[in-house]
Amino acid sequence: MSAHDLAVASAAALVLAGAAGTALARSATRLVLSLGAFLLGVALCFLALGSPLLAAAQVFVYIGGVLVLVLFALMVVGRGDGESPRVESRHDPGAALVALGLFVVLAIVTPKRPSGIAPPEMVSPLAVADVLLGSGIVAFELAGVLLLAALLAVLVIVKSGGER
Amino acid sequence: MSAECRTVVNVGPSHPSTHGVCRVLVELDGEIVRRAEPIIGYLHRGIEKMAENRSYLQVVPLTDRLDYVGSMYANWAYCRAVERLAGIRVPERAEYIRVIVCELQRIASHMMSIGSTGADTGAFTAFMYAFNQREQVVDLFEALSGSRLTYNYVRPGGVGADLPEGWVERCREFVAQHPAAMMEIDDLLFGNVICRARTKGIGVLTPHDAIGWGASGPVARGSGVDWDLRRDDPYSVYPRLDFTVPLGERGDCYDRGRVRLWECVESCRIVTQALDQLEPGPVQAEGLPRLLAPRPGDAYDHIESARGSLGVYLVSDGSVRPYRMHVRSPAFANLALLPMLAEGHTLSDLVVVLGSLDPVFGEVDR
Amino acid sequence: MILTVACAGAFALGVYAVLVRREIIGILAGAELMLGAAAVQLLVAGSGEFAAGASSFGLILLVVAAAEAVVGLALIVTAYRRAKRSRIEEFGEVSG
Amino acid sequence: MSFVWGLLYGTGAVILIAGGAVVGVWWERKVSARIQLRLGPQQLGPAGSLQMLADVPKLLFKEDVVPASADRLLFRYAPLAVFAPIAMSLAVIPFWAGWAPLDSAAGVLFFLAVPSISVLGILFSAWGSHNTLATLGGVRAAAQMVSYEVPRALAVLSVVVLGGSLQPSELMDAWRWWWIPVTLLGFGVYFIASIAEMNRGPFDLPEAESELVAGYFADYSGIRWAVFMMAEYGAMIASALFGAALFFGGFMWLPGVAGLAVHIGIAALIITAVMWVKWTFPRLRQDQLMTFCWTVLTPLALVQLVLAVVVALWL
Repeated sequence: MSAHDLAVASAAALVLAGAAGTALARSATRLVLSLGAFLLGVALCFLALGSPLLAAAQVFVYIGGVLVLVLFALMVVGRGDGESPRVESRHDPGAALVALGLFVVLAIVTPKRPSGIAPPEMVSPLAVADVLLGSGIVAFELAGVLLLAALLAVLVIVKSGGER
Repeated sequence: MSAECRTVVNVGPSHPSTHGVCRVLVELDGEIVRRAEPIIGYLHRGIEKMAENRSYLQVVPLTDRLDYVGSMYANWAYCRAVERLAGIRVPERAEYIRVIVCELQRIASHMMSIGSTGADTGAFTAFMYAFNQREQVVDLFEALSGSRLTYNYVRPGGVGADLPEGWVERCREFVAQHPAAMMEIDDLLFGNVICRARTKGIGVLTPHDAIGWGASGPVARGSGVDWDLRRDDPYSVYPRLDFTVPLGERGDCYDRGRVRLWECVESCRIVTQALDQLEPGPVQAEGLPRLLAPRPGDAYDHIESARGSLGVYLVSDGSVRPYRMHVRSPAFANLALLPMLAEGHTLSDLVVVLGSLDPVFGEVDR
Repeated sequence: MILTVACAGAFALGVYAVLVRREIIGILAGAELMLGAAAVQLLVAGSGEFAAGASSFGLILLVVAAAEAVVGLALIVTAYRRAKRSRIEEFGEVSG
Repeated sequence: MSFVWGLLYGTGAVILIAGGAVVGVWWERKVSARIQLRLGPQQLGPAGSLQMLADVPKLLFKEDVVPASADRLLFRYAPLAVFAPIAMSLAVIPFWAGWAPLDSAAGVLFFLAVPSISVLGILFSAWGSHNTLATLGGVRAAAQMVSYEVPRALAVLSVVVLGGSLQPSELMDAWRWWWIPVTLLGFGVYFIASIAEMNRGPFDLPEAESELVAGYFADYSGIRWAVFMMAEYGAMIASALFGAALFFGGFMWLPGVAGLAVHIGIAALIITAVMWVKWTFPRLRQDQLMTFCWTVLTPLALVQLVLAVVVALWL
């Protein structure tokens, strides 16, 4: 088992453990910690798959941004009694069955890469830029429009909430 | 909105910006103060009651502990009440010395207030500059009375001791450099764009409210209420001295701070004139008995302290101890404005508003 | 191989969280799980000659997911400020 | 092998930050004293330079108090979560021609991304303290640090546009002296936004001592408090070194060790300026802070970016 395999395995373990914690945790604290572990695991996966750009972006946007906002929202929503807010679940065998089935199907049908091959080539940010500004220009622009729409949506939501 | 999410925060009793031991119970909606209620009494020592068990002279050190940032004022207000009660005439030199020390005290007290405006907004350097000036005044007082905070200097019938040798020159030196230092602090603090943004339009007190709530001193004058006991109910030798009463326009924290600043400059003018007019002579009324026992009756007298109209009411039953003493504390009346002024501002502004009211809790709680 | 299985697991757990969570933040976290797992799987599938394309599309996925999360959080906080509740079934009663 | 190298690097970074914090605290005390008509420490060693030798053991031996109602897990490890990302961010700073400890293809992005994890640590400590003032400080920190990342990233991006690479070593190879006037505005934005990112005055609202006592670390004492302080000085050192390299060329002026000395010298000047600002300006209010970020700093950063793009295209 090479160092690369070890890195991939630990990233996968982090992803799985984080996901399990996020889905099952009872206290908001543990939920956020697990979500953080999951997001960090995803970033490590990106790194192991040869895309440091995507890994850094993942850390920047998710851990530094989205996760902070989740914590922020929890602090706003959960304060008052001061306790770490509970995040209740209504566990349901049907839902568990659906999820399990989905897992089996996904694990079978999704394309895999044979393990044990050499670490992939690093994808340089320049190559990504070529794709984004070349054949992917439409998607790139659409993403920009989407971000703008999201920004406006948030402003509208917050403003309409403030007036009442 | 019925279901606002409010957070209750205790600012104090032990908190860096309460300027003593006060607790402000604050209800916050996010950062916005919805209600701020000062809870006082943490420094209550029963000074008014203690005064009933001491001779008239022994009460003077108690009055030191009222406004511990400006002990001279409480000394003087109390002594004036005693003198009125017992019909004592104070020698002229003593009156001049009283005016000089009290104007110096105004500078010292305002330096504390202006410095803490800096500290409250996070500009600790302005605090240091202000305290540099305050220390020089305190040094002068130390040479005069032997102590740096509670002077016990103004006594019924005069002052505790004559000016020591060389004191007048030191005092002149101080008042000569002080206005320039004030300009520097003004530039450093109120000239700063962030400080202006933090104090302008914050905690606006209308002249109507200022009068209605019994505000006095720089707090009232910051709102443009032209009221100064030194001019409007002249006492001591103030009628012989030329000075102006600085006024604010908008009644916000900025104006209150600026009024204090200009009062310091005016105080320098007063001290210079008083030093010029100072004649040799006795500093204690002659023939005063060790134990004063005024005829039964009551007396009230007030002076303009650094915080406003400071009054002392005394009742005598003919014995050697006051039957009753009551202090009309300007800081107490000014502090009552806090809930009104802070509401709707942020938590950071609450601290600035509290600082601009310049409460001293020794005097508020008594 | 390992990554694919882990991603499938994370995705399924995300679906489960969305189905059973009652707190909106929990549901949002579940959606994040699905998106993250999908992004990793995208990179796994697109290795080799498509690597740059996969990375680019992963970046766009990241942007979309972040926008989704931010709008969701804004909704949560606003709804909470308005109604002081954050559990999903309580929103049936809110009007306007 | 890379594992050993990583361990070595990590130890080096911690030692560098700890040493830098010790020197930095002494220097800050001297600088602030000069600004405030004081003398500062002067008893221990020449000009009080050994004062920190007395202060460090004091911090180490202080009782490590954990409030009874605190979330122990979060409270205990939050300082590390604040410190570790900042130590990691030192890895991509180019100290030498063609060399940075971790010369990643996305190194510049790494430097912007990794320290933002420390916001999480701040939020954890605020939440874990179970203290209203700390929570307020944490909320302020979150809003502030997420916002100021935007102009900071944009400012750095203008240098990246000129250099055409996200890799620190390549970027420094491409560096030319005339970038300084072109990116001067960007440096201003970077400087201000970095001060906000490291929570120092006039942007120290999360720990504003006049209203929040000490904000998110109000309940900390001893070594855990010291870790927070080290994180603050670490952030200052990292930002200054990175800014000195990107905006002022760092080691490019002289070859070899002399170049490194120039790099550190420029960084020291930047750190001194940060202290100067802190001890001169009052603190902003939360709404003013956000308004300043979005209506002044971000547009300025965008102007700088456009300028850099125009220059890069014109070349």
